[in-house]
Amino acid sequence: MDKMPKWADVVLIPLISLILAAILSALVILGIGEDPWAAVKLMVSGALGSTYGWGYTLYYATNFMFTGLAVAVAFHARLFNIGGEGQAMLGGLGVALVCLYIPWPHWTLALIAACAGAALFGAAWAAIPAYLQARRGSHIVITTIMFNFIAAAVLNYMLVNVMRPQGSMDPASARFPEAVHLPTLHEILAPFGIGFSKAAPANFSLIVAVAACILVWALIWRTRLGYEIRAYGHSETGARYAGISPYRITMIAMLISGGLAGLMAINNVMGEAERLVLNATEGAGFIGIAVALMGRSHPFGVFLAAILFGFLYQGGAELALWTSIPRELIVVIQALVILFTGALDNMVRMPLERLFLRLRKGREA
Amino acid sequence: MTAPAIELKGISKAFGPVQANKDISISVAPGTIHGIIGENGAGKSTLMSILYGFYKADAGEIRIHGEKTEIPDSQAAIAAGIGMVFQHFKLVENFTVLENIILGAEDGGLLRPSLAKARQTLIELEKEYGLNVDPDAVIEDLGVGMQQRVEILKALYRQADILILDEPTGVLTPAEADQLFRILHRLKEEGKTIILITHKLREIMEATDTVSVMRRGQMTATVKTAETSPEQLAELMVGRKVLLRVDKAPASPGAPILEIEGLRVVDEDGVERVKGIDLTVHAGEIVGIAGVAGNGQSELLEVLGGMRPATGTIRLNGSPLALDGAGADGQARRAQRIAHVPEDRQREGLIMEFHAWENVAFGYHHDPSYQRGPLLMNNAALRSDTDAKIEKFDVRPADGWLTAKNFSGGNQQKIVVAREIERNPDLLLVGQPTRGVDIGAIEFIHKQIVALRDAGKAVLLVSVELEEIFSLSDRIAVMFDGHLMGERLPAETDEKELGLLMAGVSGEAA
Amino acid sequence: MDFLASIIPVLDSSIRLATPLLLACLAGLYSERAGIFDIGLEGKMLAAAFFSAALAAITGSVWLGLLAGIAASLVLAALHGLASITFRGNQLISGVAVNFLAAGMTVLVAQDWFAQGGRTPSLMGGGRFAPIDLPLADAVRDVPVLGPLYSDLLSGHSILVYVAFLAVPATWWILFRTRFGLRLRAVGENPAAVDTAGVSVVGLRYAAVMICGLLCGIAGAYLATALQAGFVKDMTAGRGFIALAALIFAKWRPWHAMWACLLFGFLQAVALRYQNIDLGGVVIPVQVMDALPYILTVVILAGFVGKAIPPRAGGEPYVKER
Amino acid sequence: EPALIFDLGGKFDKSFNEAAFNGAQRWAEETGGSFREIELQSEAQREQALRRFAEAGANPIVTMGFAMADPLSTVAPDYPDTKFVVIDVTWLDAPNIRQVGFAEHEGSYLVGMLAAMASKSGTVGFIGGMDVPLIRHFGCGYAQGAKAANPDINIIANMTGTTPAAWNDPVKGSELTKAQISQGADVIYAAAGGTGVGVLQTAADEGILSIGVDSNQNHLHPGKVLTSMLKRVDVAVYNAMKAGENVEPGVFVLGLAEDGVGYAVDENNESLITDDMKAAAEDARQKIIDGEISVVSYYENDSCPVLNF
Ligand SMILES: Nc1ncnc2c1ncn2[C@@H]1O[C@H](COP(=O)(O)OP(=O)(O)OP(=O)(O)O)[C@@H](O)[C@H]1O
Ligand SMILES: Nc1ncnc2c1ncn2[C@@H]1O[C@H](COP(=O)(O)OP(=O)(O)OP(=O)(O)O)[C@@H](O)[C@H]1O
Ligand SMILES: [Mg+2]
Ligand SMILES: [Mg+2]
Repeated sequence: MDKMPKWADVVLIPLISLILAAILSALVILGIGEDPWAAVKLMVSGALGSTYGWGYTLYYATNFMFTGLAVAVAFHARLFNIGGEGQAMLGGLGVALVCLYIPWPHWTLALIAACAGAALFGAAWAAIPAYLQARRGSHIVITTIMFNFIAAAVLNYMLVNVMRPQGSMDPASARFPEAVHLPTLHEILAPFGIGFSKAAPANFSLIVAVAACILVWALIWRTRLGYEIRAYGHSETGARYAGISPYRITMIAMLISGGLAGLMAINNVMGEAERLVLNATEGAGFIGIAVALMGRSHPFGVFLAAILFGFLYQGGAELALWTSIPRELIVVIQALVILFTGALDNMVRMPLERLFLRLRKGREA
Repeated sequence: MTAPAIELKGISKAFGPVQANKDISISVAPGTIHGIIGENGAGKSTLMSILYGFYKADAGEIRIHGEKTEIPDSQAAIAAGIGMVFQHFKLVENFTVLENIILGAEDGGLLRPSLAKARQTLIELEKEYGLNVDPDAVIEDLGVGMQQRVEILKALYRQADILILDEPTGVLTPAEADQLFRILHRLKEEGKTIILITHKLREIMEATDTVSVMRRGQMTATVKTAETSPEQLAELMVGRKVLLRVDKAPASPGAPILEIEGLRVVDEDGVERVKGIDLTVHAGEIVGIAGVAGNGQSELLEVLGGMRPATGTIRLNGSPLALDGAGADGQARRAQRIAHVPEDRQREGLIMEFHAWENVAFGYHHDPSYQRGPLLMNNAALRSDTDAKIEKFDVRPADGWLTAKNFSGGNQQKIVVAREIERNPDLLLVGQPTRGVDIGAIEFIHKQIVALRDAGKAVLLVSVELEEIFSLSDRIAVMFDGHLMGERLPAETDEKELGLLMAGVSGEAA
Repeated sequence: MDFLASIIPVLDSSIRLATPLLLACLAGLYSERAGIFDIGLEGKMLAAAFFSAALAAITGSVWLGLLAGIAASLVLAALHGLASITFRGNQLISGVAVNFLAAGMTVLVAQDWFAQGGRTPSLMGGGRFAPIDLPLADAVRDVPVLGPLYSDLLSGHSILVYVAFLAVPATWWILFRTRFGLRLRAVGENPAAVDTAGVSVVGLRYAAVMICGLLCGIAGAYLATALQAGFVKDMTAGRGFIALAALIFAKWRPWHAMWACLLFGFLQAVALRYQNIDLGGVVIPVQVMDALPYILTVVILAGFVGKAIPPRAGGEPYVKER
Repeated sequence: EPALIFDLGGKFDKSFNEAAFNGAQRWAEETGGSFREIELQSEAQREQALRRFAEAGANPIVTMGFAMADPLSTVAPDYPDTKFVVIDVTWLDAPNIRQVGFAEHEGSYLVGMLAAMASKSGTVGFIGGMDVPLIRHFGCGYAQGAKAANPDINIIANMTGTTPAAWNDPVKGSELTKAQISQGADVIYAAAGGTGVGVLQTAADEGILSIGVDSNQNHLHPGKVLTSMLKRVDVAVYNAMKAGENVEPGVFVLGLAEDGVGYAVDENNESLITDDMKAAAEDARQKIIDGEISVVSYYENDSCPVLNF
């Protein structure tokens, strides 16, 4: 018998955890001598009050959907991929190579190739930790963290020594040609007569991200591979019994995970910056962890959580712009969300379970 | 009259929705050996763990030598003179015997004097009870019998005068078990009180003074051993008359289905578990493998089921099976018409978080009838198949949407057995088919296995329950230390002979 | 002699850079030996770095700074304990949260207190740990080989460096020669054994986690008040992770931890000093040197240097009742 | 309302960005006006900050550092009515950008002379921030000045790194300082933004002299900082804000003649700079302005006549 109904587990617990995180965040804002209510208002108006704000919110959300899905897919195989950051960096490299060194007649073709490049590079970066976990039992958490650092060094080397245009001082690649420019929401919506801020970076990648959510959902709950991934995630000995190769699933799940993280690059590198810069990922790989935790590793949950974090991110940027509250406030909020939804889960769950048990006993009596 | 050594009154304990102990009262006289029997999951271990302060009771009180005693933790239990040897040993594997013995009972902050004192005490205990172990051996290098001695020494070192042993003989050979009982009698003569949990009625009859029976979390009876019989105890245990024999016609073996030659298995740690065995199973025959747990039977079954690599030769219907690499996994075995009811349904046979209908495909998820296109699963087909199996095997509750963990052990096992037997395999591998299953389900499952045999299929059965081996098998092989000690026909042998074989005493010498 | 003169400054720098790694590594050793994995070393160090620098800047006393740093680290350690011991949460996730919390809070508080863009004012005089000269350092300097080794390499570090290196034998002694150590190791291997022996698993694990907090606190204070003169944002720069790597490399043993940290310190010292290293025509780019500790860790984890087996109960919350 | 975007080193780097802040602050105090500001945390934020301020109607928008060149070149055309000001960029082509560069090699030449004259060991050091032509430009001027004062001088040069993180890495600055000291340097010039804080600190700790950059850093360690190479970013920012929306676009390079660069003498370092030294430096200053001494710019052919990096 379950201790409590499924809806409580899926909806109630994250919700309560989120509320706790919000309360603590408000206390933090109070603590630094600011007005939480005013801060919230500023964040809401900055992130949701205009198509410009929405454009940024959705742009960030797109990043987080990719990295959140990446973490979620690995979670289903009980693999904790902390390497989204590095995989996304390498994805950026893949996108830049595709966009810079191949002449594309049209952005649609370029996008397909860039997706392939991003996913390939991201997956490749996940492949070594995956292999080491599957074959040598090296803890994937540590190896993926290490690979984040190594990815930063690789990107650094590529930008400084290889891709930096002659005479440029920035460690950044050349600007991508006009032909690979992805339509922004402004350009997509204009034909329908919907006005959308021209300056906001949300772009066609958002559609790719939503498609990725749907595909991942189908993968996990509708395909045979998803069945195997979930089975392996729940029980490794069970998988061995059923003839599901742990090696194969670990590799495939991590390659998909890395590929998804890498795909983020079509948004931030191809869609927004249109060149490759250092630290283009801006920690989105780590935020993916919080997004996946909040979303309970379900693509729909990831979608909602990504939008929430997109809002936090854009709202936080606005706060930093118009008040003296540093942008790090959102790092704190993020930390609290991870803490409450991820690590202190049981603090909420234990009393709730007792409550539901008591309710049931009462009903039975 | 002296006060009872232990008196429990109205003990209740729930694990979430599971009521493990319900209002249990029991009283144990000092200087006696008190047995507790009951089916799996009856709540025996829970009750003893409460007495030892490992769990906290929801209600009830404990009296030790007549005095009401609070036992909030094991510290308090130890102080009250209670020692316990758990069903699953609580030893630190990479510590030495000595370190394990002093853990929690050190004198002072520095180790050196404690270790010296323990070494001295150990020598004395060894003299007194013949419990010899090397104090400097590392636990993981010791056999289970030795490890159990360490557990007993741990209790004695803490000067326990009440000793609880939870299923101590499950992992012992009959000879080791005999020695254990000799030690227990010595302890009893010294005036110590002993509580012995076991499944084996014979041990109860031989060793105990009084015996209590538990069923479904409740204490159903306490009787003097001298005034009862095994039949009566069995009835008390399950609540109705038990027929332990299975009705079955004599076997009519056909062609050999499974032929094993020179099979060797080396496990992950590099230890050789199966040391070259030869065995043949014919069509229409059930071969049972008896043996104390940990003598290589599990590994044998896992090799056949494609769960681990091996060397040697295995032929199925005359053609060799791959024993390593690509063609040697569970998928390949299923394709070769080998079905496998694994020993541990919860860790292997089922995914506890999956719906019943998802579990019905488990292992057979590549089956074409469960597919829709090259990638997708045909969930609708799967669900209707599940409903059919639930009906045929009388799985309760009859709801395919429940997750596996929401079924009781017996019904979980029925799902696994239904899945495997309904495949109508050429060879059925069965490990511990009735472990933790209630008697009604046992009869049902046994019947299904026999029916498969009667349909001309080969069955290889591994069980640690000698009774089960006797009642199902057409031929019995005994495994000891990775070797097959010999084969017997059930009609031509008895528990005593098998017990010797299980202890490694070969047939000729016996 | 010439070689000595050129290598001593590099080794000297290795010792300085190894010190925070060593303190954090020993911190992790206590925690992980007790079965609590801790990828939040980084965050605890960072918080300690900030609060030690902040208090030292405000009060002018580095010792008060040190205490504040330790206190901050202890608070985060207690949080990790609460999540992973009391509420049996996922230790990795809790560690990630601690890292984020520290990264955000330090800057937030720094900005609130000092309004200098997330850093503290530079520390002066008594606000910093000064180097101390070992006895006779000047007298023996002219003794060949040993003289410079003693006076230039061993002498002249801040007190916290000596604390870190003394913590190595102390840790060894505590773990392998005391009752507390025995129990601590046992609880990381098989908590049920400790529990049934009548010792509190929760108490032991909290003790280990708090010792971890203490050592991380010293490590952070060292960074901000001895190695540098003040806090800057993200100043731990991945040292917590390298310490973790060193811990695995050392297979959770104190003496090995010291050598591992010295190796990583040496690698950092070399990478700091030389931009591109020219090895007979082959130029090793600085990025390779920067990434070397991480690459090395992966190689070690891959088992090419022998398999590292963590404490058996590590990472698993101790759950008696399902 | 004007806006100011700091580069990654941060507002309080005691050097480049702080100079800009001081200029803006002075403008705010004098006029009673207020300005928007943001410290960038990452490359990816540059464009967002530019656009956000432009959208919000800030004018002019003052930005710091060469890394703003690329984002500016895409954002500026989108906001033709907004004026942008960029420091350390001189190569863009847009009608609404004021680009201000400095003749850093000239100022560095003078502090190079002072360093060589103050050095007793005959070895002086240079620690750059991110290894880019701009910083080599600093180092090259410094080396030429040092050689001019003492042809036998030995010059050691190191760069902190190859990425913007090099602007803010005091630990590495400190280690490089120690390394240079062990090689005999007794005056070290730090052209490294926030990293320089570590250089100056360690130099002071180890009892040698250091030279600050951009802002006047003499006060950081009174009596231990020989001088600072002033780059009047503060003046440039002040002037831009004062001109407001009417700030004149175009390319401007400020050198010794315009007082755009120089060296600092105040009560903190008076005792360190002897009259002889001062006289020599002033003499050279005049000669550079008059064109009698020509300081070679690293940019001319991407190399330095007297120093190999
Ligand atoms: N869907 C999920 N939701 C929440 N936590 C998860 C999920 N999947 C995995 N985790 C947690 O992530 C952690 C890391 O998983 P991982 O499989 O890498 O570790 P592990 O299997 O415990 O370690 P090892 O592989 O060394 O045995 C685990 O502790 C697991 O509990
Ligand atoms: N730690 C626990 N958490 C939750 N449920 C438990 C726990 N321990 C036991 N149970 C449940 O309590 C019931 C009684 O279990 P217990 O182990 O006491 O049985 P037992 O009589 O010792 O059985 P066995 O003969 O298999 O040892 C079972 O349903 C079991 O699943
Ligand atoms: Mg795993
Ligand atoms: Mg039991």
